Amino acid sequence: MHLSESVTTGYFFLAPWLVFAPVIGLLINIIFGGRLSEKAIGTVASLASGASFVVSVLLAWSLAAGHGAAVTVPFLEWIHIGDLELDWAFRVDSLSTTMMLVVSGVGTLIHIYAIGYMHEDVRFKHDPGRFRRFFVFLNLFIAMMMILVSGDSYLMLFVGWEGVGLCSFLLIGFWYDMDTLGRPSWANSNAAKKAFVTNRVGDFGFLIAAFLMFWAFGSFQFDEVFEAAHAVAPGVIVAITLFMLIGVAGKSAQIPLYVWLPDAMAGPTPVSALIHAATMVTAGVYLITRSAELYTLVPQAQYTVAMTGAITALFAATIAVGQYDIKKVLAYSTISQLGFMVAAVGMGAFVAGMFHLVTHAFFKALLFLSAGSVILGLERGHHHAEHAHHEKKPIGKSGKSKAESGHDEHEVFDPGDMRNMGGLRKTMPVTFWLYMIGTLALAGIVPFAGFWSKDEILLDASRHYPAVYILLSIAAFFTAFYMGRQIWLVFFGEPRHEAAAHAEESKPIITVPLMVLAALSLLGGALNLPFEGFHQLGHWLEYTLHEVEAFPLNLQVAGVSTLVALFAIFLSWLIYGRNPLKAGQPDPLKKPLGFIFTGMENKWFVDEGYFAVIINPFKKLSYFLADVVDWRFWHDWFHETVIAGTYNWLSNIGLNLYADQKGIDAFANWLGTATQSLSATLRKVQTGFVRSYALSVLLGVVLILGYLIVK
Amino acid sequence: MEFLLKPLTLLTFFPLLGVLLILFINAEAKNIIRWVALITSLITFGISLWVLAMFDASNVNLQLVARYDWITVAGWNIQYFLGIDGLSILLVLLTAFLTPISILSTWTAIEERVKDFMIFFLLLEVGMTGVFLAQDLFLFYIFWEFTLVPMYFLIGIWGGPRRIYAAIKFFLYTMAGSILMLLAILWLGIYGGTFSVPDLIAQGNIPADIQWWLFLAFTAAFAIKVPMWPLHSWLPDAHVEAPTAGSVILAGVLLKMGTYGFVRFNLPLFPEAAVRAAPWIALLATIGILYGAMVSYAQADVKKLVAYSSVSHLGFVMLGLFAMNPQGIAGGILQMINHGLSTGALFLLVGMIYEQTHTREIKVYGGLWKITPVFGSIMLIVSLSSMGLPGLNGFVGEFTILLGAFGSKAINNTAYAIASALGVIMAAVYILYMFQKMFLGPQGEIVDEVKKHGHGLRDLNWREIVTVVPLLIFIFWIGLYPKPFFALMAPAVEHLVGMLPIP
Amino acid sequence: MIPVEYYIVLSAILFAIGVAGVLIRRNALIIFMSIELMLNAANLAVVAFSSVLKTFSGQVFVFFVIAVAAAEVAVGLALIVEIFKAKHSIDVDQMSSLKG
Amino acid sequence: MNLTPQDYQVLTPYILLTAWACVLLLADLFIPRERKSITALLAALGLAVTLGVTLSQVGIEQTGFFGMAVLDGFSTFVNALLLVSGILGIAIAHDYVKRMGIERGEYYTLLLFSVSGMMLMAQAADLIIVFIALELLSIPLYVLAAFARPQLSSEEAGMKYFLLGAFATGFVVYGTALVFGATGTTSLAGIVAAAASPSTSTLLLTIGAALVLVGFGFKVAAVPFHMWTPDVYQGAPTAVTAFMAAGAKIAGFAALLRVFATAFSSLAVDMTAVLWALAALTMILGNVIAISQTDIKRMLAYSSIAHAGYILMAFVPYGNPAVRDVSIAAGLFYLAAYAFTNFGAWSVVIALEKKEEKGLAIADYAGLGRKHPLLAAAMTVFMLSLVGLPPTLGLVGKVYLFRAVIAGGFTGLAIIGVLTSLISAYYYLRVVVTMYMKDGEPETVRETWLGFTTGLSAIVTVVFSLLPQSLFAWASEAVLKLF
Repeated sequence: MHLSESVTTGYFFLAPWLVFAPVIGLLINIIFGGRLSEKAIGTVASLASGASFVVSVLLAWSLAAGHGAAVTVPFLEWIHIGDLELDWAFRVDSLSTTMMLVVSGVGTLIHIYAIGYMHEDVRFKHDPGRFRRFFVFLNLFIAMMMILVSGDSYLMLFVGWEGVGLCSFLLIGFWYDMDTLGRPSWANSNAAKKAFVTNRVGDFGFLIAAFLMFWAFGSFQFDEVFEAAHAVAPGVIVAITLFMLIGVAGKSAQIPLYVWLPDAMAGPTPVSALIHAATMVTAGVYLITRSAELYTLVPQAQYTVAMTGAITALFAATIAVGQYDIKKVLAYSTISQLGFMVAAVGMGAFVAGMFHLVTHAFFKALLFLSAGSVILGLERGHHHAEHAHHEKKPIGKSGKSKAESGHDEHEVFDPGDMRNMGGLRKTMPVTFWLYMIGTLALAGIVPFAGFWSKDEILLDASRHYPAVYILLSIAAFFTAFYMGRQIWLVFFGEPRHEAAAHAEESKPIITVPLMVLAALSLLGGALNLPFEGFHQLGHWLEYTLHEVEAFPLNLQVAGVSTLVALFAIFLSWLIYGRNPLKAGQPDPLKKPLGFIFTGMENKWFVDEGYFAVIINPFKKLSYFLADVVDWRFWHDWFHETVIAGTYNWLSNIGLNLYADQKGIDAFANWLGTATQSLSATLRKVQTGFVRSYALSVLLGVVLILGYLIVK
Repeated sequence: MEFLLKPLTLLTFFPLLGVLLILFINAEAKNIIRWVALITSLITFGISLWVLAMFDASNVNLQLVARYDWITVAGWNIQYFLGIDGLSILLVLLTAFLTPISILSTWTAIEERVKDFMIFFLLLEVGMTGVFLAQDLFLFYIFWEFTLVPMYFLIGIWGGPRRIYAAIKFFLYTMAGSILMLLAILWLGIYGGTFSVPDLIAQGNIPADIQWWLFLAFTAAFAIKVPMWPLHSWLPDAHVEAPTAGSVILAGVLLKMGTYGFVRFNLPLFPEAAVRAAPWIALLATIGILYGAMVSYAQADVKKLVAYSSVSHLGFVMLGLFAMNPQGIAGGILQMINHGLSTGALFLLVGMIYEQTHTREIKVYGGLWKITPVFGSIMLIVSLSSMGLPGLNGFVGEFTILLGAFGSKAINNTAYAIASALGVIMAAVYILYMFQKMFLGPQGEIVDEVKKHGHGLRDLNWREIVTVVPLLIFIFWIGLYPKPFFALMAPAVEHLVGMLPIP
Repeated sequence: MIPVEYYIVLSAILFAIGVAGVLIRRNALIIFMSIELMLNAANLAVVAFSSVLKTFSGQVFVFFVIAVAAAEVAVGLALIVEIFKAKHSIDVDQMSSLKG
Repeated sequence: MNLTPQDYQVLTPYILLTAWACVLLLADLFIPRERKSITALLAALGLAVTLGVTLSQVGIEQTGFFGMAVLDGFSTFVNALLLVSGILGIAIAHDYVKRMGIERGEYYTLLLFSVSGMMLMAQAADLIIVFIALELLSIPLYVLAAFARPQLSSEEAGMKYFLLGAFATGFVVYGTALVFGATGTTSLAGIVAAAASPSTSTLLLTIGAALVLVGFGFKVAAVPFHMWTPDVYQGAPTAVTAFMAAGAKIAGFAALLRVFATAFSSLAVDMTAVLWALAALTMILGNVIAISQTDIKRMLAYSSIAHAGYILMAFVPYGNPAVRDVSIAAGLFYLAAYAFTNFGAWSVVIALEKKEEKGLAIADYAGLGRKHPLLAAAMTVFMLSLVGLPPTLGLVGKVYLFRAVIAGGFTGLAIIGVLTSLISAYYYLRVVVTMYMKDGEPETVRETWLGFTTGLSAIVTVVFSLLPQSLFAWASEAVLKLF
């Protein structure tokens, strides 16, 4: 396939509206948002995102009608200088439309959910501008994500890549003046900054890859790059792909750059679902898939990618086991699942990776949003409990707002801590069932979506990469285990906190989108069933990826993975389900696993390690450079003492001692000792001023004559 | 009279008309003076747009030339020679653009000696425009040195507590470099028989060793002005002490005079020497990028932070210029504009908050976004532009520079570009640090402090918004659609690259 | 006839004595006399040269020098008198209020 | 041996001025004490008339009085400059002497005599005339320096100037004697002719030339012959100082130029090194010591020493025929630039000076920018000109000088030159800083002629920097006709 011909048929001309729709939405909200109601703001944003989805569907339809031939929709000439020609063009092919559909589809659902969530979230009701801000950011995110997936060149992809990083920063730090519990703190903004900076580290890798690409291939445009790639030394391509891997590690939270993602849970829950589970973090997977033609040229790079993914999958899964925060568990789970995807695309199983990307978007969004529903329920429960509490002893506290008095009197209540939950299946039945669907999908139980996609990955690994297969299988075991643990801790047993006891089910605006997602999680597997005649996603992506291996279901692999999952769930029941956790009781695994559990609990101290090895030294070096080197040494000492000091020294001689006087006197003294007979007389020079001036004249004469005669 | 009606002459000297007018206005009529200055600078900006309209980007030669013999006796061959081409047009526009903005920013910030201030400011504009337009080395030198004087007063009279120290330091440092350049200019004038830059370029054939010395002499002047590491020591002082408008112009335009000098003079006049020096300049630029970024991060004073960030940003510009390929040089020139816009805007914004709080210490701020949402949002955009976010102007410049440097045959070492790309990460570190500590997080102590003395912090008023919005427009414009900007300079840049004997 | 070198050497010695006098003596009057000595040393040299070279221009010069020196004396003495009136001393070392 | 009208034409301006001065000396006796302005006016008139005569002689080239005096472009240029200096010297002094209570008619007469001596110096073509001119210009200055008697500092200044001046004259005379001994003539043309003959004792000639150089070095305040300068400049009445700084320097350099460029051109190889060292030393020492000065008069004195160094640079390549013309023209131009700047700066000093040597500290200038913006602006222009920054004559002059020096191949000296101007920026700027950036309540006087001097100097300093063509042309033509 060469440069895609511009097709005039179909709805391709709509491609720019992928981006413009949300941009218009956010502009409306910026300009008129101050006068619109919360609902209106949310509706505008959701419509904008929905419009994007409609465009995506139309594009997909047009594409299918054109037999999947990729189409490039030129839009704007961007940077033209020398032989660098960068254009902003939209690329519509099966791969990008898949991403568009996921992003705008899941995105729209989350927009709708967020209208309810942001309204319900009583913790933050004091901020009247939150709706406008939130939906502006959310629309911006959709726009950026669309740029990312629809870009026709690596550079446009990078534009979106950084743009979503920005949105991630803005949304993680949405409650920027507090921590996750609503106390005034730097915590949330630190988390946001951490995400941005870590992403930038990854972007650095991407940038270098882009530079290499340009100087090796002379272009950033996908087709041109792939075409030129065959003629280039593999060493260069290895370098490109590995630098790209750094970018992937940053965006898709892989070792060693995953550390920002758990902290990103500081953002509102819809954000965690949309950005930090379903869409943005999968951009790395998309990037590798997009670069399939580069990666397949260099197996050594593929192997590195696969191993990175597999190790991340396992590593993050172990940490998830030791977490207490409902969203943190999901966060590590996301890292782990991203590891699965990266491993898959690393192995060359691009369809499997994309498949898992899609199903994961469904069920992880579902899980996060359900977790948000749980948190809201708990919040409401806490609210009720507080209320009741107050009614019992209303002594003079009535004047204070509840939130404030809550801070004053109690230890701060954490609605996300699973140790405060328990027994929620009774109080929040809808959420419970939705959560169950998500869990089963994630754990990989037949016939939920996760089963099919994960199985495809494992199958591919078992064929070509045994090490990856083993790692991923263990990771799958942990996945099922920590999800089981979560279910038991959250929904079963007895409430461990007043709030859990008073928890309340969420409203339909929250639960209805969840149901849609639940349905998708249940049925998403149908996208690419591993049976002859199916493999629809595979065929769809084949338009873009050319050679796609499609394996039939392998009962051995599928059986093993199902058994492993079931065993893990059983194990979790043994530990957490049979004897539900009591309030205040430590985790039952803590004792038997000892320091291992401590490690899991503390995320294997990776953050601390980074602080010790990178961040603190960087800070120290910064302060050293700024204070000691630049200021005290260079600014003060060198410029003040040496340069200005010399100045002053010279002038002081002038001031105090009269420079030429001193010079001449010194010279006179020297002359005096040199010629004994004259010394006595000449020393008297020092007594008289006019005469020393005359002496100066004489010295001049002597020197000049001396020079002229001697020469 | 024809001389006076040349567009470039008009553009350069029009502010003098404002100066004359102001001279006859009573010093107490502050508002009239402000309006006269503002309108003068706006008309100047209008003239610059007129010049732009007449400019033909596809022509690589000097255009709209105003060339008259000036001093042509006793072996002198000095000309009044103004001209504009793709290398300078953007900077000229930037100068004309930033001046009214800076004047507007002083509306309430400068209450003392408004008359003097405006006079100096307009004089400064004359000097700066002249620097970018002069095509005769002697004329250039006159404008170059002339800019020192008004800026010196702006810092020294309206600056902060250590203003005199800063002003003198600024003056002496920049002069220290430029006097060496003067000698080199004289040498060129003597041996080339002319001071006209195009003629000198056409003559060429300066022996390699002499080229090297001349190159160094010019570099001394420009490198101090830029300032390149390690000659940056005057910058934090000057920036911290200068009044807001002074900082804006200093960062926005005056520093560009240095980088512009490299493009206009060092590269075409001494091509062999420039190629020879490229790896060394690249080394210094890279050190400057990383060093500036690190040192910025450790600052407690927000103006100082921005000042050091300039060291880092201008390191990028230098790296691009000495990449000596179209990407690098065009990126470098565009980055000059970008830096002028974003750092100018940063200084403006910092000045706006300083006007209310009278402190530049970062740690007393915090949580301002909530109290002043408009201010916070604009600050965010400007910060992002400064750290090179795609879609905003900073990225376009930095990316093309790094791309150019990476594949540069003159530098011939990808390590510089890679190390400089690390600077992009560090930019995020220090900019986000600043933004977070001032605008995010819990409310800082300054909020209550200000409340004690009056109404508490207010958000931007209309005048302030009008001041920064033009900058924002360009920040977005260049970021989203830089093509017209590149188109203006591309032919000239490629012509310049063609002149360089790159191995 | 005495060779011209003798005159020259003598004039040089006289000149040196004059210079030394200026440097060593503190009395303004004596310093002034030393200066006169320097001038006259020059005169001597000129006259000597003039006689050797058989030209008159040198002698003209001497007359001028003598005349001008006289004028100088007039001014110089007046100054010295003024100073003496004010300070009751003509020690040049006491004239050192201006310095630095 | 008959004098023709042509001979008189050569010295017309000089004769006219001297005669005018003699008449004025007598006329002054009849002018009442409280109306000495008339004397000043008459003196200025004399200078102006002479200036007219001088300017009418532009283009005429003659020698007269048997080759002892010449009239050429060079002398016309210098004389015009000297006469303007004289007029400015009177303008600056007119109100000052009244204010300081030292108004006496002799002041103006002495000034006229001094100017006539300076003019003669520029026209001298014989060492005898040089000597006479030297004394004629010096003796009135000795008196003028002590003019503020019985104020002790003034008397001290006069005394020092007199003793050291006479001392230096001794060297000139002795040098002349040796030159005469070596060549058998005192005429400059004769010396050139004799120097070419192998029988001439080069050693004697060289020593003689060196001693003459010392005398001129003293007059122009070159290091190490400069030590009288700060004391005398400080002690003398400020108006005298201003005149002295400009006039004596111009005359000294004019003579130095003529004598060395014509008579001693054969010694160029040796002298170049000496002049190089003198120029370098003078620039360095003058500027460095100036940094520490707190008294404006002393500071300007050192500045004047430093500028002597810059002008000396123009003489360094005098033996190189290729650049000699340019460099001497540069020197002349710089002298003109310096003269105007100098008068301007001193006029501001006078505006601030009060009785009993008050108001002379640099600190006394605090707040001037606010209280008297025009005066401060003018002072800023002068300071910038002294540093050598645009838009002032100082820059153009320096550029001209450095160009000559570089063209002569003395890049090292040029580097010293620019570096020392950098140093000088520091102390000149301090004045500006004090005026604009420190608060104070300076008191100034408003005097018509003083203001005239300040304004004229400022305008000339700025305008001629932008339109230096005519002055350039004149200076270089002046030189072309010298040889």
